[in-house]
Amino acid sequence: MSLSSTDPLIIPEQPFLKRVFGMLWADKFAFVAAIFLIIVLVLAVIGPDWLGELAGKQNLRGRNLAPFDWGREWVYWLGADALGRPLLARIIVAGQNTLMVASGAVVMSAVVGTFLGLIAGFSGPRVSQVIMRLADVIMSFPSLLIAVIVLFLLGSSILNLVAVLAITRIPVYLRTTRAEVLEIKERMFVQAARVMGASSRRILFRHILPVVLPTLTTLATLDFAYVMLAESALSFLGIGIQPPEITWGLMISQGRQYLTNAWWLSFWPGLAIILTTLSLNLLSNWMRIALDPVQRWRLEMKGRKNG
Amino acid sequence: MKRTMVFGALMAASLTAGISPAAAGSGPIKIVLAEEADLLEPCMATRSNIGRIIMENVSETLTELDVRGKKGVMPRLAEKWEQNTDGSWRFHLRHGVTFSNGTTFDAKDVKHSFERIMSPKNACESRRYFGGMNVAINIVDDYTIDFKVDPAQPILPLLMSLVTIVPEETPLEFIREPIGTGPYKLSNWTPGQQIVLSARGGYWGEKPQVTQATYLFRADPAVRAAMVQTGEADLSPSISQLDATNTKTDFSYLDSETVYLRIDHNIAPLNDVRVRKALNLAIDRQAFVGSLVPDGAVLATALVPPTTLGWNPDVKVFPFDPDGAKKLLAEAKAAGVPVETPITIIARTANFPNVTEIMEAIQAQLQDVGFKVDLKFVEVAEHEGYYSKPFKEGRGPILVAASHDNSKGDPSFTMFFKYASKGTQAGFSDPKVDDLIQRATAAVGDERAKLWSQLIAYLHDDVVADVLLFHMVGFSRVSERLDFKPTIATNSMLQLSEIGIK
Amino acid sequence: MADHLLEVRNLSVDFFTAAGVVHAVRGISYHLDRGETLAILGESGSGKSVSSSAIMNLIDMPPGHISSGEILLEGKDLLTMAPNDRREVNGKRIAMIFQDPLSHLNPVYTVGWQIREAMTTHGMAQQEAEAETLRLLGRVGLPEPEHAVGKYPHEFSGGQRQRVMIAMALALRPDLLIADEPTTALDVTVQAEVLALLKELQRETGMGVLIITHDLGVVAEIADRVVVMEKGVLVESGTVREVYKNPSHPYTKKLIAAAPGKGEMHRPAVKAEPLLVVRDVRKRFGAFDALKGVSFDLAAGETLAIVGESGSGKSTLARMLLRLDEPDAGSAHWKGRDLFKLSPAELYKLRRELQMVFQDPTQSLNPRMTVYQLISEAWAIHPDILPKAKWQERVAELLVQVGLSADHMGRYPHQFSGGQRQRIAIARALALEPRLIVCDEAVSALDVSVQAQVIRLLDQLRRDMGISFIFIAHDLPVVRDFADYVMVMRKGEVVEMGTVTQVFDTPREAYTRALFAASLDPDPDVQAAHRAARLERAS
Amino acid sequence: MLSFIRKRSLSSLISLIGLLVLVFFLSRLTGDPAALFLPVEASAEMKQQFRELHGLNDPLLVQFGHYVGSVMTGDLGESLRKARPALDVVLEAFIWTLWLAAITMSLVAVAAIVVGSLAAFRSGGFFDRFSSMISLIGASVPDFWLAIVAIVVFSIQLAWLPTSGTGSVLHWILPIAVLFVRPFGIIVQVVRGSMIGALSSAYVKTARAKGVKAGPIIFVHALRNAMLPVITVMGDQAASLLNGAVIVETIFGFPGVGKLMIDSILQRDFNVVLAAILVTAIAIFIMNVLIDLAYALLDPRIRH
Repeated sequence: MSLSSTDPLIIPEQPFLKRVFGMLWADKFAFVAAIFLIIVLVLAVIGPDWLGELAGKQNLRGRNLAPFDWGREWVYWLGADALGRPLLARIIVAGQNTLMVASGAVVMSAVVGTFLGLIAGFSGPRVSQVIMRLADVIMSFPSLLIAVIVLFLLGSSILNLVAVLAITRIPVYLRTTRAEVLEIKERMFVQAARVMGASSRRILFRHILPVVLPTLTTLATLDFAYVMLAESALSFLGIGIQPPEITWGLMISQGRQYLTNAWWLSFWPGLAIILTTLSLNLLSNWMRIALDPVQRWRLEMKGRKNG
Repeated sequence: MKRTMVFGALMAASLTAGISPAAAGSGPIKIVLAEEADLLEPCMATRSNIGRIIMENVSETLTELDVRGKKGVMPRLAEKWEQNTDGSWRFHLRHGVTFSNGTTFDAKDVKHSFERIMSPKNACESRRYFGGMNVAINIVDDYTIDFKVDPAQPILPLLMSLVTIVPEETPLEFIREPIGTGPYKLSNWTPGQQIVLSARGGYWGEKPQVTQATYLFRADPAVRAAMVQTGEADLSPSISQLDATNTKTDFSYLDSETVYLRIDHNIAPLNDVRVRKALNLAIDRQAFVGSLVPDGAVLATALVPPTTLGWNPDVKVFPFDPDGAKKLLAEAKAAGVPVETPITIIARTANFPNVTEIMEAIQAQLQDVGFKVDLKFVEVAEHEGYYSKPFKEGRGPILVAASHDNSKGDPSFTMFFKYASKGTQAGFSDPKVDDLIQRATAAVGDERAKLWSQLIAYLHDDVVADVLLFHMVGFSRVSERLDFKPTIATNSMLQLSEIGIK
Repeated sequence: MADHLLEVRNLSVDFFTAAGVVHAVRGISYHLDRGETLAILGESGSGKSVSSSAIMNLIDMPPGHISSGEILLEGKDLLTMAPNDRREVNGKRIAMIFQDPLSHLNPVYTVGWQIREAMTTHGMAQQEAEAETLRLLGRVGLPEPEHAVGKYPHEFSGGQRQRVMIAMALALRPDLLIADEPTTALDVTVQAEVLALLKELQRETGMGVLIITHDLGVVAEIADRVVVMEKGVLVESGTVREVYKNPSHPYTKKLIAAAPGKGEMHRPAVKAEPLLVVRDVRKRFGAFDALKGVSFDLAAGETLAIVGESGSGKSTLARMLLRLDEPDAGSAHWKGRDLFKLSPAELYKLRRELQMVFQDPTQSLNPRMTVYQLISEAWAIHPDILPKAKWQERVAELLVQVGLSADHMGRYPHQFSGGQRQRIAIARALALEPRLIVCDEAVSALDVSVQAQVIRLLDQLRRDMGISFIFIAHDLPVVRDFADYVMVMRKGEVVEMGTVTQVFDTPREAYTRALFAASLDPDPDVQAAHRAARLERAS
Repeated sequence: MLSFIRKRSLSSLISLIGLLVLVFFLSRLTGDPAALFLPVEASAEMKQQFRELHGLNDPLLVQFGHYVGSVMTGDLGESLRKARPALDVVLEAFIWTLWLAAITMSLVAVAAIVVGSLAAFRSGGFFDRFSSMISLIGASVPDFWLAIVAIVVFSIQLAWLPTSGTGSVLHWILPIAVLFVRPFGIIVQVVRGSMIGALSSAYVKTARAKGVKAGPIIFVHALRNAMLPVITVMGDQAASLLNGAVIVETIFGFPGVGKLMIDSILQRDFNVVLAAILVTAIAIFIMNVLIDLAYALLDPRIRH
């Protein structure tokens, strides 16, 4: 008895970008989040080239410079770290590594996990068993321990870090995808595709995957926070990213000992993590709706009304 | 049901712990340490996390190094000693000493203790001080014992300050309940939580003021400092410089850790002395002191601290001279030395306070004069792989940032390992160095001091063996109810009997 | 004037939805007295359930909004009552039963608990409620009430669950019972029983019954008066007979005309060479015998209707013909080759010739694909049918063929009504140019008027293109106008098979006759006669 | 039920064996414990002797054979560092972890369910926005940072709670509070999502039609139905707590298994690492079985 089926809707198709913008405008939180993320992304791309030198410029006489000294150069507005390097510049420069590690790990684990999950959900019991046992092994392997062992074996580099963080997160995607696939593959439209003679690959990637995708997107954005924090925890244990490379997690970990004398050292990078994850979450909530043709109208309506 | 019982027990424990007797002049204390003792094995007491707890508290040694005054090696379980004509050493043991298990201390215990250390059935680490020596032990009578060492060891009495004495019944394998002649005995050990030492009756020496010491373990320095501040502990031998803000409770002390960059002379461009000198000139050591390195730290001219025999006051710290460094580099370059080759600094995470910042700063300073420097942080095991021989084939030019601890008053514990051709951490091989080390090790008295001085100067000025940085300063926080000043030995040993209660 | 038991006056309810504000009901008024049964008749989207939701305070606000009107229960306006008083009315004075009892019963509590709760919520003591629960379960005809109270909803059959719902609703002897499509998901025979029970209970308690339905047959069977709704407006009201015999509004006329089972029956030509020969198909699911040996023949251009209630095995049979399930035994020869023994590659080729249209187009169309993608996927899978350049053109043709327009191509399924969606599903099946289409309850979920349209469409396709159909349904009248042959199934076996005239005019088996007797006729007079006959048989 | 547990045990056993084999070889590839047990000045002979003593000179496969052999007899070997049975070391630490995890998860469960349910009940409302903002922020704060701030505030500034260690009930408050934050943030979101679904379901409509009050509708009708996904996520969170809260244990000096595990791998104390993994894996297995039982308890449709 859904009311939306009363009349066929005629929604004039707008150019893609305009539509996206309209839908974003409709959700102010998501709009702000998107703008913030774009800024973060842009800074992450240009940051090291733009400010790399400045971020590394030491000044032992200006150690732990307090923030909000508007009289100084803008890069010092958030204060300076233990070597007198401008925190704002460092946060901008660190953004690149942070986002690279986090998105690298999230994308890698999501792709591998989803792929294995699709296979496990769709193939026979034997293959599924093997994959699920593999997931169990990783799941019951404490993630920090995997990280330590692998980083000891392979050495601590950004790539290895990405790999380690990805490995520990694979089961999450794997199990979610598999559970969803088991449910979705019984749905009528999948049966309909089979009746048409669609191959398993087609059914998996054209029919099942798009339905699972929103859930995975949400999961991935949540994981983004997790991965940034895990990276930070590894830095705390001294096995994460190693200086002179910087990430937000490493900055927090390094600034932690100054917490009582110079809170800003660990506070600003912490804030950067929080704001980024918050924005990602807001945006993913928006995306769930925007990606779903059934729900999309909510945003399009508001977008038009407001815009 | 079970849960309430456990909680009940916890409550009860906390209540009793909360009440501390106010008896002036004596009483229990709590000490918070950074690293838990995983063993309380006497023959491992030369390892600092173990030694800090049991060395001279539970397990005593024949001799003891005076670190507060300048008295040198002092008697402990040995009342006196002399060198026999054949070069062997005779120790006269103290009478009337008993172990905490009631048995009487005599020469057989000493012999057993020594043999136990040397036994291949365990992994006693004190053995390392007797590497390459043949020791024959002869019990003269119950309270007299001869050590004949080949080659002759002029500093055997000092070495004996590292040999903890256990009863002769002690098995060769590691034990978990140390029995010793010290003023304390182990009364409780809850792994992961605490170790409790209690003063025991029947100790041969003066009765200490501390009746009981509870050792707690917290990895985070801020937490350790906070615990003394809140009264949860009375003493933390090591806190962070940053937390040492209260002049009434926080004391700095030269902690015998010397920080340096070990240069691998085998690989170009580090095989060139101009380059090594340039490294030294490029670093503004003084700028670190009071910023990343605490005030009170001493710029190092040798790998051993100034309290060590033969330390050479004439050797001067390299000045901060970036132009000089650039010039030297230019010279070297003109002579065909590949100074452009990137040099890697290998440092160990959490090796010493502010290690990351210090290394980042050094990297920047070296880069300022034209070096290409990479910085790589590794964990303990990997660091050890870079630091000790055999070195990896195909390695590039490497500087290993390391910290070396010699609080024992004699350079012999340092020089052979770090500089002799066969030394496990030596980055070069120089016949003159080898010769000086050999002669100094065998020498005694002023001759010994002179040779060591000579070696130190030669290493610093001529070989430019490494980039010596600082003799570090540690900070301790001592509750105002205690009367205690940390010393250079506090890192490896914390004698409860030296702690007074106000 | 004495107050009516229930009077709805000038009620308007709006919803904020996709298309902006939808006026779900606009200024409707009706009333109901004790002992009376009023039916609200309408198709999906007519707003027929909205007023009852408003009565029960079940409208979520927002997105809902009551913009005008009052709902008087014995003269007191429910809409202006304090929330707590309003809540006290629910369950105690007005109770409600719903269409799909499985989802409307809480799956994780026993039915006993749920019935008890209806009473304890309104202050009855636990023990008293327990005793009353047993009595109620017995009263609604559930076997072994003592045993039943401890069971969970999923352990009952559909009809039994609706009985539980009724017991729960009647627990506090309400003055008014609202029944929202109470029998829609039930088999015809069960439907008749449930409606009879409702009538009986109404006689016993004297309550007013407000029944909401899309089915003229239900109205004819149970209601005294009827109001007809279309697009939120009340278009006609009167006694059931008046409205049926003498509809004044064109919509009502259309609705009555669309009721199935009145047209000319097919008279199939002489049996042609069979296209599909099915022999002795068997299937077990665990201990359950789903199919116990089914055989039939089907020729080109013929329609075979398979009729049976739930559990008869009709859908299992369809799924096996399309190899969605594997049979345990038997054969199905398609143009001489056994479908059950085809290799995957052979099967892939054969898929073009055998297609299926599913019951619920909402579920059988991938919600994330546009109409164009949905239909053209057929050619993506079988690229030799049509070059990509021609897809657009052909999709447009197909859409027109099934009665939609070409510019619907870029839209998503949810933007269409149920009937339109089913047309899309049919267009998709046609894209492969099949020889046989299996329709599994393809019109069951559709409104009557739409049902008629879709069946006309199928019939036309058969005539124009010579496609054969296997048409699966649970309701006999639906297949009457369309089938050449009818096969009645029950519990995995074929009960009766014959041409449509044979089965409809001279049913041989008792079960077939029972099915006919249970299916409701939209004509209240015919239905009254049926009822009388049934009562006679029962006594 | 029994046969179900048996089947589960078997498949878990396979995973467990796989895990142990993996850890055995991987950890041994990370380096030589002798170099870490002995000081840098120790001679090659001493290191050799140490390896000899602990059988580390044998080829890896031989070592593995020995290990399997002794595990079969229930002996998980001795800790290299602590000179005592590895299993004792691990069990001692695990008890603490178990308590910490159990108490934290219980509190998280109660709090997350209440907050998540209320947020779902008025979804989109102020409380909903507020609680999801707070829980998200909570879930994105590094725990070591939180731990130190908590100590500074509650132990030093306010002097309400002891800084660290064990001993009284008070000692548990800060570690639990710090551990609480992240799982709470995650589970609140899951509860909220699941409850929104449950609250819009048909049976809730029935309950409203019966006149049931809001409280019972949320916490009796909807909650039990919404619990299945919540329990799954709670299981995952509990598992990661059982694997040890390394950082919280390190900072608060809590003698749990997480720190033990990391310390042991840092020191290459392989037997302890393996024993720790074995013990936690078994605990997690038991927990998973309990979760399955909880499923069946909550939802009669799952009971067979």
